[in-house]
This record gives sequence, C-alpha cells and structure tokens, in this order.
Amino acid sequence: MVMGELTQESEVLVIGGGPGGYAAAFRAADLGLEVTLVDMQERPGGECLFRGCIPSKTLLYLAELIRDADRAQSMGITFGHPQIDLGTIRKWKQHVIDSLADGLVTLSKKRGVQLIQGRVAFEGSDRARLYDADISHIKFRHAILATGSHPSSLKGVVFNEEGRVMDSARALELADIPETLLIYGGGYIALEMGTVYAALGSHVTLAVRSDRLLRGADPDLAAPLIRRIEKTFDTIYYNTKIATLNETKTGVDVTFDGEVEKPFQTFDRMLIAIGRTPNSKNIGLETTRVKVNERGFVEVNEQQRTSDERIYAIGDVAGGPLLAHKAFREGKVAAEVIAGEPSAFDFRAIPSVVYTDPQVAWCGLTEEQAQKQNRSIQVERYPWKFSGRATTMDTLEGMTKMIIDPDTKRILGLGITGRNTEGMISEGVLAIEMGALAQDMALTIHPHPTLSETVGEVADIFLGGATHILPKQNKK
Amino acid sequence: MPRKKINLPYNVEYLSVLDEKGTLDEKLEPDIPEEILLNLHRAMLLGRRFDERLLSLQRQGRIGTFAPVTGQEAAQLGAAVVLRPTDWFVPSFRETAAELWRGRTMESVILAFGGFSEGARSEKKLNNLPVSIPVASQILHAVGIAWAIKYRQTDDLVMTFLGDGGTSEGDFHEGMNFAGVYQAPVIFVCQNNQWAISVPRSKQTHSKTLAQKSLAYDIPGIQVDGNDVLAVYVAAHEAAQRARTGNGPTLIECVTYRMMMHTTADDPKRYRTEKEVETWRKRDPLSRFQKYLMDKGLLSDDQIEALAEEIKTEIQAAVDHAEDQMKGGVDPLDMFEHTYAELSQNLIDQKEELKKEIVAMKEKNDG
Amino acid sequence: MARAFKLPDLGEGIHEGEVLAVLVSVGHKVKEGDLILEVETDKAAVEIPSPYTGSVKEILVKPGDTVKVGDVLMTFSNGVEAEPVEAERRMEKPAEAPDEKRAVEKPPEKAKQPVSETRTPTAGGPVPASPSTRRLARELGVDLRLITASGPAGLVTAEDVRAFAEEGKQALALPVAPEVKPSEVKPISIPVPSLPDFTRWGPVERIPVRSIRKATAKQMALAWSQIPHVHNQNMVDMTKLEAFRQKHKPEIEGKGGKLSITVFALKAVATALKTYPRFNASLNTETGEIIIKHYFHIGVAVNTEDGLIVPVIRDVDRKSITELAVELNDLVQRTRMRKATVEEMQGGTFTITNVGPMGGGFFAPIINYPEVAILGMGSSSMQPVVLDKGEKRHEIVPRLMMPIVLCIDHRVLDGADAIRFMKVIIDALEDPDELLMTMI
Amino acid sequence: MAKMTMVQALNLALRQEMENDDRVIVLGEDVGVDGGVFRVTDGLIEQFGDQRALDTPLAESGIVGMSIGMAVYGLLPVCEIQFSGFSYLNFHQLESHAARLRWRTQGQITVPMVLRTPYGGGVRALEHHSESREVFYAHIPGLKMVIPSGPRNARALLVSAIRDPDPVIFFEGKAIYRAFREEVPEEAETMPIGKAKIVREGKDLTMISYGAMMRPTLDAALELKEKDGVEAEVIDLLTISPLDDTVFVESVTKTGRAMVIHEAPRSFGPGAEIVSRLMEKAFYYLEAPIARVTGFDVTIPLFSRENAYLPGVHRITAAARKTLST
Repeated sequence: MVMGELTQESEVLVIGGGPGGYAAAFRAADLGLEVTLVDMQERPGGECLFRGCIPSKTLLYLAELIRDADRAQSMGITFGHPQIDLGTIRKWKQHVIDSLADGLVTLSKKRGVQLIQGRVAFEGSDRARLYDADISHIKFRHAILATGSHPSSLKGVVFNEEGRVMDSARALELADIPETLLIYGGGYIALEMGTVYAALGSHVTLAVRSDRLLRGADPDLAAPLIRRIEKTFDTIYYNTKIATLNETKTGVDVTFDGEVEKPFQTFDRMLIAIGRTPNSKNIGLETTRVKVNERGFVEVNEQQRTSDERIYAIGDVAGGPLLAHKAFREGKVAAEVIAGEPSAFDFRAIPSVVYTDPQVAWCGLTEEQAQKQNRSIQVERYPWKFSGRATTMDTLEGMTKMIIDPDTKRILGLGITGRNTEGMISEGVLAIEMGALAQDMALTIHPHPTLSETVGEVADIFLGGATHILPKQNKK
Repeated sequence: MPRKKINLPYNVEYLSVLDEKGTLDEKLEPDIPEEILLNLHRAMLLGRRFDERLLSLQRQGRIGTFAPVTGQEAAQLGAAVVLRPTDWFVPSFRETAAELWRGRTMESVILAFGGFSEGARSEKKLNNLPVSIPVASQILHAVGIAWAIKYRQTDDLVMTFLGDGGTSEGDFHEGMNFAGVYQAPVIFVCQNNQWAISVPRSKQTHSKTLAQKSLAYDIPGIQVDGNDVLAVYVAAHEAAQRARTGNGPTLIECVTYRMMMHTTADDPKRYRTEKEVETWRKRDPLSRFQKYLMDKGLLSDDQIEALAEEIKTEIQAAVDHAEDQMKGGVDPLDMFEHTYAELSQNLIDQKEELKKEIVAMKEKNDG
Repeated sequence: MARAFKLPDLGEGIHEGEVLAVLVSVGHKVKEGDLILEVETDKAAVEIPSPYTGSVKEILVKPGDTVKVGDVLMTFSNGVEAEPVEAERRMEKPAEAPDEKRAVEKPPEKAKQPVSETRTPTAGGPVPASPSTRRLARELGVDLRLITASGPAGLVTAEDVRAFAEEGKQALALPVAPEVKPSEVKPISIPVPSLPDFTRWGPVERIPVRSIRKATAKQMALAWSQIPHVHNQNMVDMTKLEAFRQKHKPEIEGKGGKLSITVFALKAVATALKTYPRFNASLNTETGEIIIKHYFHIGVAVNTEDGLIVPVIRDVDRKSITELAVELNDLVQRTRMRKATVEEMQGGTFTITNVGPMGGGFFAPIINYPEVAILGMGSSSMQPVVLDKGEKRHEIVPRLMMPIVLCIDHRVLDGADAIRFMKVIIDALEDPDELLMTMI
Repeated sequence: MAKMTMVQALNLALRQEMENDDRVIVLGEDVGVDGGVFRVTDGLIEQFGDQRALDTPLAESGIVGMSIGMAVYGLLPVCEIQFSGFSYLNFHQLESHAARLRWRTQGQITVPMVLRTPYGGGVRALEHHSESREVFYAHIPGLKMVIPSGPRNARALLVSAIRDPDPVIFFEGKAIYRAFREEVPEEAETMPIGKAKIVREGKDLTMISYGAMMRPTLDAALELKEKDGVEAEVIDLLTISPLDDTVFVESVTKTGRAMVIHEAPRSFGPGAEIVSRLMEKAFYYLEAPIARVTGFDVTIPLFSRENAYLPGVHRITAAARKTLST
C-alpha cells in the first residue's frame, strides 16, 4: 500500500502466534469463527518454537546422545570422542524449527485462519492498530491477547545481538562454545542450558540467588539432578547475587556477592536466566478496560476473560505457570468461551518437565506445597534401584514419588526423576484429573519391564504390597 | 547525399565536488558565502529532524500518510538555495525540506498531513505552488509561469521539481519541449532517487541518464551527485545565471536516494534490499556536508549539538501548535468554502442541509 | 474448621515486610481473591488477596507490624481453600506448581445456581470429579460443592451431576419477591413452573427483560400480589373545564407551560388528599402501622419509548395552576428524554395516570406500591347526558364526558372513603370555579 | 469455499483467468514485483513471469494507450491505474479511442480491455486518492462501468469483465478492499455485467446504491427495520453503465418510495440518471419525491472532514424517514 489506512473487521483477533495464540486461533476457526492471527514473525510458533522449548529440546537431545555414548563405555561399547560441528547442529536445529513452523502455516491456511505479520496496539475495546502491515486497523468483536513474555534481565543489562551477556534465546543460537560460561539463575532454563553447554564442552559456572535449585520441585526429586550437575558443571554458587557486571571485548567481568571464594571473575559468556517478564507493555492496553497487575500480568477469570469483556488473555501474559501446554489449554478455553461453550480453565494438575540429565517431572500437589498448606498427606517413594528396566539402562539414581491423601486415599501428586520421565508423568496427570485413588493406579497393569512400572509400584507401596520391595513394617 | 554525424550543441556533464567521505575537490569548490553555507546546513538538519518527527507522529496515528524526504536534503536544498523570494518554486510532493526553506511553516505541513485543509493556508504571500501529487503535472505550470515572467521581462525564474518516475510522464516531455521552444527561464530539478515506489530507475527508462533527456529538446542538461550539496549548488547556480540572462531552461539530474519508504504506507522490503539501502546510507548528504564545514572550521560538534537542540524545540513548538488546532477540531461546513469565488445557490442549500444533519447527529449522540 | 493464613513468599528473596493496612475486620466475610492486607516490602507495596472464601476469625497483625514470610497473619473459619500462588514466584521458577486459584469450583456467572439450605459446600480443596464431569457441571450450571457424591471417596460422577441438576430444576424459583427486602413484605413463594419449549409449536424470538421493563414487572407484580385493589369508576363532565382550559391555554403556553387536564387533576387530587389524609399514606405490615404523610408529592405516569416512568411533582398543594403547568410540562419532556433525575422519581405519595391523550377509556390501574391509591383518567368525548330540569322534566344534552377511576388499597381504605374522595375530585373538575375556590 | 477479502478475491479472479487464457496480461505501475500497492496483483509475477505481469513506467496515458494496442492485437489486457484520481491523465485514450474504435471501424477492430482502479473515500488518504468519479466513464458511450460491492461479486464481475468483448472500467472501493471477508468459491464464477441485484427484499421503500456505499445502505436498512419496523428493499446496481433499470423500476412500482445513495457529488451524479429513469418508467407509482443521499458538490475534503462528506447511516436513515413520512 502507498496511501491511506485500510480497516478490516474480524470476529476474533488473536494477538501473538505462540502455542497459546495458534491453539486459540485454530480452535476458534474449528468452531466456525472468523479468525485473524497477528504475529511479529512471518510464521506462527512464537517463543516456544523459535526461541524456546523446541530448539532447546533439539539441543538437549544431542546432549543426551553424547552422554549415552559416554555411558556405553562401561557397558562395553566405546565410541570415539564426539566431533562437534556447530554449523551442522545449527542447520539441524533450523530444519526442526522450519518443518514445524511450515506445518503451522499450512494448518492455518487449511483452517481459513488469516495470518498477518505485524505489530499490534489496541486503540480501544474494539479496535487495534497494526504496524508494518498492509492493513492499518482491525475492528474486532473479540480479541485474544497472547503476547507471551520475554527473558527478564538485571537492572541496566540489555541483551543485544553480538553481546556476550545472553538471554536464553541468544544462548540457543549457539554462536560458539564458550570456554567458560556463567549462568545466573536456578530455574529449569538455567539447568537445561547448562546441561547443553556442559555437554558441548563449556566450563559452566552456576550462580543462584537462593539456597537451592529448581525450587518448584521437591528437594528429594531435584537431588539426583543436582548430584549430577555438581559433576558436569564446574561450580555452583548458592545464595549468591551478581554485584557488578561489566562486558568487555574479551569477556564478561563479574563480581559476586555471596558465598564465593573468588568474588571477582571473568567469563567468556554469561547467560541470565532469572525468569521472564510478560509482554503487556506498549500494546495499548491503557486504551482498553483490561486490568494488569503490579507485575505486568493481565488479570483474567477462569474463562480467560479480562476485565474488558471483549478481550481475553492467555498464556504467559495472563500469568500462572509460564508453560506452553498451559497456554494451549487456555487458548482453547478462550476460543470456546467466545463460541459460547461452557468452557473454563479448570484443572487439577499441570505437569512440569525438566529435560536435564536426569529428567525431573512432577504434577499436582508437591510435598512442600502440602506443608505450606499444613495439609496432611502421605508420601511414598520408589527408588529405581528396584526397577528391572532402570537397571538395564543403568539409571539407578531415578526415583518415583506419589503424594496421597491419607483419608480419601486419593492421588494428589506425582513426581519422577530419572530417564524418560517426560512420557511417564502424564499417567499421573490423568490419575489426578480423574480423581483416581492410589488403588486405581496399583490395580492398573503396567507393562514389564518398563520404567512406568515404578508408578504402579509406588502405589503398591502405599497399599503395603510392592512386588520388588519388602513391605514396610507397622503400616496399617 | 551526404550521411554525416550531426554535432549537437550540448553534451551531458557529470559533477561531484565532495566525495562520499565529504573530502573536497579544491579546484571545483564553489565560492559560497559562509552565511549561506551555514543556513543551508541548518535547513538540511531541520529537514532531516522534521522528517523523523513526522514519521513518529504518523506511526502514532497522530497524522496520516506522508512522503518522507530523508536522504534527499542536498538534492532539493542545494538547488532551492539559489532562488530569490521573487522567483517561483513549483514542487512535486517530496520537497518538504525545500518548502520549509521557501517559507512554508512546519505547522502547515503537519496540518496538511493531518488531513486539515488549513494546512494549505499561508499568512504571507509566497511565490510557491502547493505540492502537486499527480506526477509531473506541475511541470507545465512552471513553464507557464516562466513564460509569463519572460513576458513581463523581469529577471526572475522558476524552479520546478520532479522525480525519476516523472520523466516517464507525457507532461514532462511537453513541458521540456515548450520550455525549449519559448526559451523560458525555468530550471527542471529531477531528484533521481532511484525508486518510483517499487519500480527502479533502470526499469523507468532505457536512457543511461535522465539528464540526457534534455538533448532531445536542445536544453542544457547536467547530472550531479545529488547527495553532494555543493555539486547541486553549482549546477543550480549556473542554471539560474542562464535563466536570468535570458538563455532559457536547464535540466538538472540529482542522483540521490530515497532512504525511507515511498510513503509511510509503503513497505520497501517487498522490492529492494537492505544492502542497497546500506550502501547509500554511507553517502549520507548531511554528514558529508558537515564534514566539509568542519574541515573549513565553520562548524564544530558542539555547534551541531546546540543547533540540533534549537531545532528540536522549534519542531516541538510547531507540533504543539498544529496539534492544538487539530484537537480544536474542524467545522465540517468549511468544506464548501473555496469551491468557487462565491457559493452557488446549490452549494448554499447543501451547506444548510449538512448543517441540519450535524445538529441532528449531535442530538442523537447527546440523547 | 479454622484456617491460618501465613504471609506468602513474595519472591525476589523478600523475607519480610511491614503491614500498611488491614483491609478486613473480624467476622468479615471474604471471598477468595478479595484484598485483605497491604504489605510494604523493600521492593513495593503489595496488596495481598485472601486465599480463602470464608469469614475472618481473628486478625493477628496491625498496621506497622513487621511480618516475616510464614508468619500467621489471620485465621479464617470454614474457608474454602485456594492455593495462594503469586506471580513473581512463578516468574522466578517457571516450572512452579499449578496456580489452583482459578481451579476452585465456581458456578459460571451466567448460569442460575439452585439454592438449598440442606446442603453446604464441602470445605477444603477442589471436589474430585473427572474433567468431563466438571464440564458437564458447567453446562448444567451446577456447583459441584453442593453435590453428594456417589463415587469412591467422594468422587462426583456425571450421573450425580445430572441427578442434582434435575432436582435443582424444581428447586429453582425466581419470582419478584427476592428483590424486595423482607422488612417490606413477606413473599409467599409459589414455585414458578418452568416454561414449555415454545419452539415446538413454531419459531420464537427471545427479548431480554431489561431496565425499566424489569423494574415495572417487579413493581407491578409486587403491588398486585400484596395490595387488595378496589376500583371505583365514574364519569366527569368536563365541558366547563375544557372551555376554561382552551381559554387559558395560550397564556400558559406563553409562559412555557402546557395546560393539560392532568394539571387540573393534580390540583384536584391535592385538595382531596388534604381533605382525606388517609389516601396520602403507606402501610407498614411489619409494625402494623399506617404512615400518614404530611407532604403532597404526586406522581404522574409518563409513557416513554423505554416504558412507563413515574416522575413526581413535589408539594402540589403549594403550587399554582400555572406553576404546575410549566413544571409538569418540563418534567414530562425531560422524562421522555430520560433526563429526569432519580430524585425526581422518588418520594411520591399518590399517582395519577392519564390515558386520555392516547384515547383510552375506562381501565383499572395498579397502585404504585407503597402508595395506597391511584387515579386514572380516560379520554373525554361528547356524550348524551340527561339533565334533571326539576318537576320530573329531563333534557338530553351533549356534554364532554371523561371516565375516571380510583383504585384504593383495601387494607388501608374502604369503598366509602373512595366515594368521598372521588366526590371532591369530580366536583373540582366539573366546576373550575369550585376548583379555584377549594384550591388550598 | 474459503473466506476472502475483496483484495484476495480479485487476486483469485486474475490468477485463474491468467491460468485459463494466456491472452490475459496484467500491466500497470507497481503491479509486478510489489504485487500492486493494494496487493491485488500479489504473486502474479512469480507465477506468470514479467511478460504477463508488467511493471510499467510511470505514465497513465501510456498504460492505457498501450493496453488499447494490445487489445487491438487480440490480447486481453487488464491494466491498473493506481488510483482513479490519476486516471485523468489517460482520459483521452479512453474517450477518444478505447470507447470508439469498435464504432470507428464498424466492428472491425474492438478493444476488449479492462481498466481496474481503486476509488472512493474513507481511508484517510491525501488529495487525489479519495474521489468517486464513476460518471466520467459512465457518460462515455462505448465504455462499460462496473463497481462491485464485496469480495464475491467483485471476483465474479472481474472475471466477466475480462471476458467481455468491450472495454470495461472496473472501480474497486478502497474502503471495502479488506474491510470484511466473504465465502468465495474456488471454481471460477461469473456475473452478468449490466444486471442489478436485489440484496434485501422489502415492501416499504427502495434503496438504490452500489460499491462501497452498499454497507452503510444495508446498515441503514437494518436500523429502519429495528427502529421503525420499515421493510426497505435494497438494490445493488453492480453495473453503472449500461444501467439496468428493470430491477429498481419494478421494485419502486411495489414500494412507491425510492432513494439513491452514492458518494459521488450529487449534481449530474448517477442518482440523476436513476431518478430520470424512475420518472420515465415508474412516475405513476411514486408516493413521495425520490431522495438522493450523496456526496456534496465539492472536492472531497481532506480526511479530517471526510466523514461529514460521505453519506453515513445517519444521513441515509434520516432521508429514508423523510421519504416515508410524505
């Protein structure tokens, strides 16, 4: 266009093409609504596909291969030292992203979802302005806000293209394999990226403000992982803050404030992974009745509706756990509510999976939460050293843990650490959602030999009769 | 029956005085009074900053579509600077910087791009025509004015602007031909900014240069580095001498570049590469000229900074002033004014009709 | 059971804060999410929402106190719990456990929820039920917490939900009564049978009952169900008054007024009310008192585009015909434009409704609760009237006759009162001089 | 069937006609690489090459004159003039030649070309980008003047125009280019040129309009139904010339009341011709004067005053109520 401003009308305007956004758009289209999806990227996928979950898992899989090849030695197979070709790795990663992104484009086309590349800012409760697009305004009947979040930084630190101080997105670009890498933060992103770089040969130092890692998970679940990274990472500094940070041509100079013997150190690169900030600024929310809380998250009810009844918010920007699978569901809920269905974001368990080595996965109530709520629970653990399958794979550090309501005998939570927990956790999620009793799990036949048996057997323990463990004494 | 080469009186020159870095070719340096040099620099800086401000206003939806001039400050100002107030200035639509030089206020520019006909109004009478959006259509008006000047035997002249695209329009060739026939005191300044929206100069015409189009009409033509304000000045100065001394028209091709989009509604990424833009960014007319002035000791970084501050406040004042007027709203009934010298009965009736409607609307909205 | 509320971890390594304000008091009923405290940390002042639905049992902090994460701040009785999870923590640790705040079963806003005294919500955590069952509950607008579960260990099954919804239907009763404060009236709740599906017999359109229509519906149903109405009808000879009216119309219009029959009626009614104060009253069934009002604010029913509105003219007794003509005209105009203020709708002691201009004849208006009488007027028309000329001689003459009707609250007034009251009005209207004479 | 904006629908029409017939050539400023400034010709150069999607030099007269030549030779040129406000530079080519060659050569030489151009206001544009001058072309014998009102009929009419043996001026309303989407069938669909259409049945009043004005007209008809219980019959002309009067004449014999809505200036506008036809053919059925809701007889103002110039729902319903009350 070269002149004037064109306005388009749209039944549903979805702002942001991440997992939440495209799930919402697709669901709305399937329910017969006219959908326009606007994203700054040309293709849907968002942070998760282009700069998050997918690329990181692509790299973590490679890390796992390297580790397995190494472990194989003790089992009688010796591979040569891995030759790492960053160029090919990047190409492979890009190929993974492209094939998934192109798939989403096709799905959008086939569903009649209109994709527009551009930036959106509200101009009221029924109008949004588009920047850098052929259409300059959209009049919508409903809008679904799915703008997501971006990595938080430290005061005065800005992430830039060439900088040595990276956010998770930059770290995934794998510009090089730094000799030394400092990671600031103790969450799953910090641990996963550390695992990748350590596997590729970097000397990783981890600094975390609190006294522990992976605070969302129960300590006994995180323990095997921590034991492992204490080996693979160079150092871990607990209760440590970054006092000063200075980027030079050759490296990043850092002074630590905490339990560090050498408070002043220099690293080739640094990754800041201390959390994420919602993208709720500069999108014209002030022109709507949408309420944003003091941390920038958009307030929604269980129908994902904001305080502006035409506008819905889903995914990271709507707060809650910043996870793609939570955004997926919220997106569907918003679309269904708009289509007049009695849908609501009502769940009993959102699974969390950390793709480190070993993996950590949990869902529902954790032991810690139960204590906080001073709620009486019973906890059962199944150490994998009793699992045949775990033994065949030499992954004995693993453990399966179940949280049970002592009165109702209902399963409240499940936690697993070890290999392939990513696939096993879903059984726990279903059990909790269905309100299953420990007995239901115990009576469900699990294939042998598999790691999934451990889920059945941990329930058996509760009932006092696990096959591969001696029954506890004095247990009713 | 001979067959021989016809020697045409003119050939096409190329001129550049400052190279891309801004280093001077002494023997070509024009003798320009310091004062003019500094005013010229100020005008270029103003043109640049004002353009940037307009863009941000447009991006915030505070004004409508407009055509940016960034990158072409030298091409238009280097030429316009030779004009006297009594001369006539006949712009196309991408000469905002030159328009300001010619006395148009920034307020009026903002108002016009804000969709307010008030933007056309001017307190003092200036020998300027308003922008002419239909490409090349203004050229013939320039020739007409030039003919009239000649008829009145003053030594004023007309300077008209067009773009590379404009040279494809019939009006351009008709204008050149008339000017040649009547030896009218007119200067055709072609800002060859390489792009007519998405059509590159190479696809616009088969000719090697645009300047050579003058040959067909026996008019002197010269191609200059349009990002070299000194070269533009020299060419314009000579052309002015020619016009004022009754020696007819001149065509000046300023080779420059449209650094921004065609208009704010256009997306150049669709048809040209960022790389190309980058190579031209290195030839920025403003920094080149600044280097020249610094080498001459006429300008320092501090002075530039001070000047920029001064300009910033000036622009802010204009924006505030214009936006006050815009926020004040407009009387729709004004649309009937200036259709004719006086309202026909028909228009009086229609004006009354609209008046009633507006009242009815108001009541509807209030009640 | 009592539940303790401790200061949640505010993240970013914040371990303590100062209590700025306590936003609730003991006994205060709070819903999950209601703000209960303001705490100032070194980062920011944070408003802390209640994690429970229930009532505040005790408050253990006061403004100025410094509290540490984990300190008990207040306790709640029979709270329905929700996990307090807090945005910043989630940011710090994205893999945090789910935010169950919104997982608490809530009936969807729109759907009606059956009220039942016999069952109270089961406290403590979400009700066990499969996702599809929970969705079914939403569809049927059922609150899971109210259901007695048949599944193992209190698992609510789809069948339980359906069964409950069935019962619920019968329990559902939404007459106008609930809107009225019990102090005013004790509703005899007769269950309203649910409507049949009309589409079985042909296409239908659904128009939501809104604003004025709704208000009218409630007000009328209330009045009709509470007040035993007695009607008293009559014909008034308007011939003289009409002549008088036509004569003075122009000058009144000159003053911006409209000399309508209603204007005279206002004056006549005021006179009658002064003579018979019991018509200017309300009945308090609670205390068994009749409240006589010593002011005479008369409402005039105005038919607007959006429905019936009754603006009130104050102190009619103290105003002249001209004043009334001007005020009434202005008030009616503004009412039609919905410009009249709420105050102007309140405080009426008696109501007049004139359907004459629309050509209405006899009709029986409903008393404007809590008033005790209303006067209705129809349209005048020329009619043959038999005049008694004395000595058994009669004459049939054409006269301009207007039907009027007075409706009274038989709990406060009797037929005899009505006739007397009516007499005053008729005399006043039939003879302008009389009207001007009696006018107080 | 996919939902499309008018831009996408027009693009589909061009694409399919170009696929079916190699005589179809698209030419104009920026129609190639840029895909047209409104993207109507988007992707055509990629699919058909620069010999069938020609980026021309900047010369309207050249574009149209050359199209005439191509058509004379037997091609089917579809040229684009970027904005109707610039088509005056090519006016003489239309008036003097495109419209007359058939007559001048007594049918020996014909000009089966299409001139596409955006028209109309409502998009906050600068001068020369908002006018509605369909009568200029409708007034020229030998030209056909078509104005679609939405994605589906735009597509069908453009296909018909391309296949039409005579020169067709095809106006596209900028304001509705992307405003709304409609189901547009994949398989090529045509619509007869010179045929109006009843888009809303009614008995009380006939509303006649076309192009971008159809939306406010239909909205007004809806408001009249809801607020006044009036059943207005709405007619979409689709073709301005040759004007199909059968549909609106018949409608008016039924309703007895009529109004014409267009954004072009009132005097000598399309309304003038429509009203004359009604005088000639439905005079005795009329119960009220025929109302005209149109732009005023002034140059369409810059966009700060544009909305006061363009007929809107309020102005249309007001005129309708006036007509109905006489």
